[in-house]
Amino acid sequence: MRPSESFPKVKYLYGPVATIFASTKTGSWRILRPVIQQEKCTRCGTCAKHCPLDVIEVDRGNKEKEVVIDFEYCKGCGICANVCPRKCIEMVPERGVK
Amino acid sequence: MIQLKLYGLGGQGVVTAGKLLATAVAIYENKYAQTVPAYGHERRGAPVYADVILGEEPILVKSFVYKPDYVMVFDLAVLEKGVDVTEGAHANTCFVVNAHQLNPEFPFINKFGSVYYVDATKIALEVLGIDIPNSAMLGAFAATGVVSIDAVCAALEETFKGKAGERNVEAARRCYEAVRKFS
Amino acid sequence: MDGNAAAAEAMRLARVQVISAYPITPQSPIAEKLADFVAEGSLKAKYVRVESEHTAMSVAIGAQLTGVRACTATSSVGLALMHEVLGVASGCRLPIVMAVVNRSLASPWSLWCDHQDSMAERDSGWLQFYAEDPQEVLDYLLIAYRVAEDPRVLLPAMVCMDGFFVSHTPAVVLVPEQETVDSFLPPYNPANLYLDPDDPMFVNDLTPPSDYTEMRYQHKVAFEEAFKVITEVQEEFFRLFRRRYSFIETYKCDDADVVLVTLGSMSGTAKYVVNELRAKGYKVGVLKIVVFRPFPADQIRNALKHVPVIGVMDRSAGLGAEGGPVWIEVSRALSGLEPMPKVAGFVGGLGGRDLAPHVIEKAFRNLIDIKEGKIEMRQGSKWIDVREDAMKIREVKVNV
Amino acid sequence: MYEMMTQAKGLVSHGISTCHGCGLELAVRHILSVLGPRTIIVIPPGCAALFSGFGKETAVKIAGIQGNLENTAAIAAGIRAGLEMKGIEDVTVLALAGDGATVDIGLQALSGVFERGDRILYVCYDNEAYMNTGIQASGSTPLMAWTTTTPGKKPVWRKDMLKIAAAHRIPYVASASVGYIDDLRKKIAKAKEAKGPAYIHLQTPCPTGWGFDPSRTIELARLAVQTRSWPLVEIVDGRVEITVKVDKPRPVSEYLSMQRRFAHLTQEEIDLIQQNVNKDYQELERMKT
Repeated sequence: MRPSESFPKVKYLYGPVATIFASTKTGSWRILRPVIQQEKCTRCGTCAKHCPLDVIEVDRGNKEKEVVIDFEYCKGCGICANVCPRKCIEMVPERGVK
Repeated sequence: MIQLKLYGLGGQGVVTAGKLLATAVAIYENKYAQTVPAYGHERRGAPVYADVILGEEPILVKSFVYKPDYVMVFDLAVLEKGVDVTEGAHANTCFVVNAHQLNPEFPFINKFGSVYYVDATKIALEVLGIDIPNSAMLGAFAATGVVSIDAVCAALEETFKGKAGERNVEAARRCYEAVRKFS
Repeated sequence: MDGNAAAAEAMRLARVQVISAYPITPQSPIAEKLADFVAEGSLKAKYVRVESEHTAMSVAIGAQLTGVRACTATSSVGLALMHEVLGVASGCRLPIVMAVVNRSLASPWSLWCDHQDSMAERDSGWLQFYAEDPQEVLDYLLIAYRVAEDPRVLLPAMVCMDGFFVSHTPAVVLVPEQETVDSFLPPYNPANLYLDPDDPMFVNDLTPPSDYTEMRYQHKVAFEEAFKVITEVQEEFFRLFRRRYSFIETYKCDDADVVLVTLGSMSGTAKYVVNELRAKGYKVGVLKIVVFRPFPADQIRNALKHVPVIGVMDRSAGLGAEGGPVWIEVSRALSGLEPMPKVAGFVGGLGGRDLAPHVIEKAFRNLIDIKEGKIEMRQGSKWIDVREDAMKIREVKVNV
Repeated sequence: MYEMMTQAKGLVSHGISTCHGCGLELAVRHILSVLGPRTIIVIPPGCAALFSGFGKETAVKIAGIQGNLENTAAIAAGIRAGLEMKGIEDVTVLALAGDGATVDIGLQALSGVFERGDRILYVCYDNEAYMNTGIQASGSTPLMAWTTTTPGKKPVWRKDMLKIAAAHRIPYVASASVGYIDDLRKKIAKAKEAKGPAYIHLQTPCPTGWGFDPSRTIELARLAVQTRSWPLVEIVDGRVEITVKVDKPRPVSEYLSMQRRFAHLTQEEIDLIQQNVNKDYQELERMKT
């Protein structure tokens, strides 16, 4: 028997518990913004693999598809720029960039 | 309410004797019994004691014994170790002592009630092959009439089981026969 | 069967599934016996041989959260070591049931009985029962499981027994049939917090000030609910097992003008002394507190409202307080009564010192003297059995 | 149970209040992506507690509990015992604790789990100090590192947790690094299958505590390995393997000089650290089968 089958549902839980899966909009923390030179990028995926927030979308090997970063969450730490083997990500000041 | 104090040395089964006696009375005579063991850091050879209370009615008291009606001495060596086995004894207190013979100098002679003695060590060695006189001493105690020898033997059989039970019963019965009243 | 054996037997009857216990005198026989039950197959449980009491309680918490009945047992400094995690068990509302064999706290080191260990945990959010003898140990443990697991309560419970005086004192114990126990105590069915990959939640995360008070309030309400639930469960226990229990037990209190309030094994001795004193014409009685958490203030007030002089025997020192903890709570429960009874406190039986009949009698004599106007009642708890040379027991040679 | 207030690619939500460039944050995503949803996680207070959540909200999609600082292993053992009694075999019990909660206050409970053979996967994320409380030294803080409680420098060696774990003869022990993600993922996958306790000691550089630019977390983690300061090894049933071989090590000074916590080091001290790194690596090669 799976434990959940034995658990009756109750409307209110007592004691400390989190039941909502949520996130903090960490994009507002950003001072520097990663800008990708899409033409130079080989879509190797190194940046996505090392992004602490997992917010870089790369279709590996597919040059047709642009690399996309979710700026709602990107903190602008710059790890992606640092690990990029071809150095095609640049960190630019957040303000003044659209 | 009958109160008992058992004195002996660590390793002689004093605490076990208290439990056996309580079992004999409570289970096999349908009366009430209680033993509060006094545990401590004591190890083999150190003086130990156990307190037993027996009664016709439920025993309310949950404490040690201060005025024993019966005192069992498993080993007279406790006297040399500074234990006063007569503490709290009164005019009718009966002593049951493991001794080959009694010395009139012993503190329990002629000052209280009656004194019974038996060489329980010798019997234990002969029957059990070990110097643990507790079963034998319980047999001797049955001679006082407080508990029947049959109840003691039943408790011994239950506790030790099988061959060991039989031998302990034999030690108890031999002691029961051999015990003498000092006069 | 002694108190320890009765505790192990109760846990087997409750079909506990995870046992995490660490040996400590005088609790060790419980840990040993449960290990035996598991080894011989008479109890289907996982025995986790932990390396400390802190871990014992932590394992119980983890296990209970998966939806099984967990149990442990401890004593003295072991209970103190658990202190931090006792709050986790109760705060997470996990109905873990634990046997506590009362033993003094260090220092001084002592192997023997008093109530300072469990009294130190009286505000840890656990239910507390105090047993007078091995039968009560077994019965209260079964009752504790039912109460603790009731969805209206969801609190962990300690069943406390006096070290040696109950834990190691054999007495005849009626062991109920497994079938009857099964009908009294159905399988554990966690309805509140749990850990289930198929139905995940995150338990015990950081809680902001905006919610903390409310969670404590829920906890407080659970204790209030426990009054109702304990009464119901005791009633059902009586129906099935024919032994009646209540929050308190009164002994010859009806016509008494002097009553001593007790806890645990001293209650029996106090009853014995009551009989002796009654034979001499004194109208005395005993009120034993069975459930200390939740504290049965109403029941105590009702039972004692007609009694002019009341004594409370604390088996803990209540250091720095006006008196012992039980005295403080009983005094509070009785305050406001008209006429206001005199409530005298006593401290005794510490570190294994026997609360012998003559000590209890001394307390009663003191109360009778107060009743008869021979002495004034002193505020705070009186140390009833302290040696006269208390301040001089360690004398060293000093060069003057 | 979880009410989904946000979308996430994996089991961890994308916005977590960890510091910029947090090595731990990257590690948690990879660990949980390897282990999958049938995992129960135990997290003590500390940086990783940011994943436990706050109030009603959590940042992981799996079942979890935040324990106390010292009982991560013990709670995990209890969960395993409970699952066992319920006949549930396919769930990984993951303990995720920092170096303070592991090598200091939690060592006793962890040692108990190792000795008993409880089947849990214990990952110590080592950022080499109590970072959540503000960079106080732990038993895993390296020799001569600055922390707020070792204002000059830490005068004593760190505990060798790998050897401590291995001395318990548990089936799986490994070191890992966020600089070597593939190696880490392989080790997590192996540890998941271990028949008893598995221990992974994972270095997660901390820009805040170590004093380096957040963009260089991976660079620094790799440098730790390439200078042989943080060898990547695996000890399976007592057999030692070096999983990332470093044949031409770079000087330790390269690794140290990138971190403010070592800024005060003299050449002599750097030499001492280098000598020790050499000695430790030689010993490791000797142990290798």
